[in-house]
Amino acid sequence: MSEWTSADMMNVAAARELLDGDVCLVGVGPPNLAANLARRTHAPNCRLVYESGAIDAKPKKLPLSIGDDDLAATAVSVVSVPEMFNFWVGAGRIDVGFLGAAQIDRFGNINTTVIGAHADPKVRLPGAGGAPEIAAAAGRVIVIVKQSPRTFVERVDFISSVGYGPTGRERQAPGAGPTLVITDHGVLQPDPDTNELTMTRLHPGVTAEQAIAATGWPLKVADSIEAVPAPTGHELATLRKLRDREPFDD
Amino acid sequence: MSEWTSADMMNVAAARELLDGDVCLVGVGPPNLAANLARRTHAPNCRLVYESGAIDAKPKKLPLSIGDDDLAATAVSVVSVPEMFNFWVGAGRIDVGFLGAAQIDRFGNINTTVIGAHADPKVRLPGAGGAPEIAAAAGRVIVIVKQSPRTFVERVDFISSVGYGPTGRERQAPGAGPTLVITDHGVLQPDPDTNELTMTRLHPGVTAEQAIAATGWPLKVADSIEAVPAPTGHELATLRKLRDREPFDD
Amino acid sequence: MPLAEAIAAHVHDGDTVALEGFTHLIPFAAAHEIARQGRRHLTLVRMTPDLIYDQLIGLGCADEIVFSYGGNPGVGSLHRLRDAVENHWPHRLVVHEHSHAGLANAYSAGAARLPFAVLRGYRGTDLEEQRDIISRVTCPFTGEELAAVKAVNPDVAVIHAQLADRDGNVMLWGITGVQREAVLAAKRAIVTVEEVVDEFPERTGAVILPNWVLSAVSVVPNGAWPSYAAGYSVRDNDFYQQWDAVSRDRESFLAWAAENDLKETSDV
Amino acid sequence: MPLAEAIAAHVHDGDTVALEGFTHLIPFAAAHEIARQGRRHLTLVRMTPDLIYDQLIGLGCADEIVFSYGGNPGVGSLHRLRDAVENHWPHRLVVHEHSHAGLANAYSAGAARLPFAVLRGYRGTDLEEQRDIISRVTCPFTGEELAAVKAVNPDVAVIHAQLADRDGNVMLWGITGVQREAVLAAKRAIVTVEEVVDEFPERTGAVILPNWVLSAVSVVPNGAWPSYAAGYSVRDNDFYQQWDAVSRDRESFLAWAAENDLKETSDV
Repeated sequence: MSEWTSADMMNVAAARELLDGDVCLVGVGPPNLAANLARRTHAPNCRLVYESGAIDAKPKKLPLSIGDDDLAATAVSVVSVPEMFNFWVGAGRIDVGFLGAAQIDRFGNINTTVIGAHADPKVRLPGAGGAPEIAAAAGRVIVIVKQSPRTFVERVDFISSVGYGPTGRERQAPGAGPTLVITDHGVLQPDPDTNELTMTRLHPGVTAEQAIAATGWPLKVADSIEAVPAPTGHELATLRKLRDREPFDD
Repeated sequence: MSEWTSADMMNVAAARELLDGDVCLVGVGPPNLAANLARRTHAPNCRLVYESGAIDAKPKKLPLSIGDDDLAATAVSVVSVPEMFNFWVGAGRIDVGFLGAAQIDRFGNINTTVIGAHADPKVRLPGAGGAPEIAAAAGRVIVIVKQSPRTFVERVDFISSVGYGPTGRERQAPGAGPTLVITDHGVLQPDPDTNELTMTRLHPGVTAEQAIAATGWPLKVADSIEAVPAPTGHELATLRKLRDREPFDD
Repeated sequence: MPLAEAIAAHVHDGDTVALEGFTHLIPFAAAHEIARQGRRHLTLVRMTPDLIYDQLIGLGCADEIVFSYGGNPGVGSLHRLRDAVENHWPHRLVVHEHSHAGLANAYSAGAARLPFAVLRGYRGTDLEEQRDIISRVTCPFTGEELAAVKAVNPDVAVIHAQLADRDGNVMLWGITGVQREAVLAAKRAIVTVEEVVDEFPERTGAVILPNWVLSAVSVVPNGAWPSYAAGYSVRDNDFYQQWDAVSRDRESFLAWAAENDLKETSDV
Repeated sequence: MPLAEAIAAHVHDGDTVALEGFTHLIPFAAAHEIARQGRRHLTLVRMTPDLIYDQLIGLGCADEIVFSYGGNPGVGSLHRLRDAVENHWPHRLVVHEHSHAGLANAYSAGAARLPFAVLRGYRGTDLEEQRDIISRVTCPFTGEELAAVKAVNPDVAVIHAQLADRDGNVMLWGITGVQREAVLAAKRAIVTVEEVVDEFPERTGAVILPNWVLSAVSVVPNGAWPSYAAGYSVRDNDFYQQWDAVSRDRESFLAWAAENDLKETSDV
């Protein structure tokens, strides 16, 4: 068996959530890795859509960015950015949106904009990009983010992309919202009644206590916690091949 | 000298109004003939735009319709119909719009929709097509229409495309409106003060009395009426070649 | 999928149907199949009704029409459309009427699943009196008043294209009109194509529609006859000219329909 | 037209400038020429500021920025952008911030000369607090409330493309982002191209911009370095990685600027 890190486990767990045939909006970073891993393992017919305009792209190796030539060259169709957001994302044609976060609160609201005040921030983060509309309109949203008290906060400084709203009750959007938050510790899911993110699965070797310690609010843990299977050899080999940007033959 | 009809004179007079370099929105019928005649005579660099999406088309022979293959094949760019109307017509990128009319009133308002009530018309005409927005947004509008009391009416049954409004004072649009109405009798222009269409030019052999008799309102005739020069041999030969759909060599 | 199956599966009585193709790639074969199957009470949406809707209206398939220019392009009137509106033959036809800019934007709004679109248009025209489909909105930044059109979301869109690939993706080029917007605005979409290829050629200005936004793709060579299909056939202008005479008279129209196996479906 | 002349003629101090290219075909050479000519007090508009605006901001060219995602894609932060916003170095930078959907629609509205655009977006986010650029409108047909964004109409748009023809028409392909909308939204437009050809090749997905919507076309091979130019060059990823270190520190940034003949223009 190969060795693996908690980041590997996070990416593998995220990849597993993509179903074969899903239309998946892929962003930069871990989402890019997870979506391509899914396509190269159990979900060969998932359709990768990049907000740069590439629809059903079949990259031969992991794209460096959403502007990679490989995306346009292998896509079924390449559309303009306005068309992507109006006719594809906004129109609800995305089954799954993968998002990252700099901060996330207990109701799945995401901050990627600023720490501090917007007009005069302590830390200027990259900004929202395509996330607000993906968060609103995708059939389901999967957040991939490492768990730490600095990231998992009681209240985000700025809502860049809405989860279930400040008290969990304000979501007004066509999609189901952040149905899964996949971390390096395990998986959180919104409570069916309150929408509060609750730890429902733990990665191998991670305890509930560790997850609680990595969370900036009093984390609820499900009564029956699921154990996440460790990455398989095939998953790890594929993940490494992607990370090394080796081309696949196809 | 060749013989020519009053319809020939109308088309030639319309063609002459197109300046070299003008961006011209071309519709079916006489506008198509006039615009192509201009391009084949004095305005070789005018840019023909068809609402079907062809920008700067250079048809080798007269297009049968705005869907002719030749238009797409010879255009600098072909855009979708929404883009044509939003980014080109609506945005004010058209210098000259040629329009036809089933009825036109003394303030240049055009009816191509119905005679009678809209819900239960006596005569159902084709409808507005691209004209309302061309009439509003083109830098100047040239109406080409044969003059008769049935067509030149005191009040149109339905305003499909606005000229200067019901009393000549209601126009709220970026373009200058119908600056010229070219008929088989001559040319009408809006009075600078009242916007009432006034006969300012007469085609060879046409008298002011004839024009007045062909108009359904008490037609004003300019104090100094201009005589329109007869079609030249070159204009007539080119017009016939277009009408016979003979290809030009270029 | 054979065209007859595609129409049977996806076009139902009472549906709102958009057969699009702006003067080029008009899906005539699919329209005839709709008539052949006797579909009724349709709301027909199309920027330029053309001969294709003149035929369906004359056959009694349509109760309502949404359009922006209803002529026989380069020839004259659509006599069946006129007979339906002016004389209610074969029955009454309810008219919802736009400008091209308005209907194009209504499709675009539909494709984006927005309830309306904003445009510079209609101001000063009597088309604005149709307040159920044309209204106004005020810009929240400048206070300027602009036209608004209600989105169009057909139950089914039908288009003709040049090519499909083996996966059922579709490519069309030349004048591509409003077909992409119509397909994306519709709940279901049927495409007839000239042929199937292993790989799409490079084509500037081509529109590609991914298979997963399409319900059925049928190979129907010449499916746009008598209109154009760039790269395959030009308009059969004689047919367009002759249609004027054929359609002018109810009896000659019905004789044409019988010859072409198209039944008159109105019960009025 | 030589690039230096094009910039001198069309980019002025105080202008609102949009250098577009969504991760691909980023007009770096044109940006450097703007810096070289010492332009100041610019309002920079761009969906993804990327290294190109990190450089202009660090050099003090910009007073304001309009954007939707400001990271070094695949690498991390834009340190000059952060230093300007967090520490006002070299001077204060006013931020106007959209989502991608919002800014893309703001350009589209600008290209249509509409004062605003409607979209499904922003609902529930704090971005909505910027009421001067993000507001709401109510659908006149359904009563639904939707987001509205103020149109963006730059004084000048600058893009890089693959080809121009001898008439000065421009062709770009691959990921074409929001370049067409940015050019059509702007009062003036400058294009740098890889090369000039007699005739454009067939290219699926290509955008063609007619010469009469462009103010200047300059031949600048490799004008998008270190970003991608599909068919010509791939991203110089080493540069993107190294930029993180170069830009992290004011002195190393100024040293890089001096080496590249780019003057710091701030007087603060």
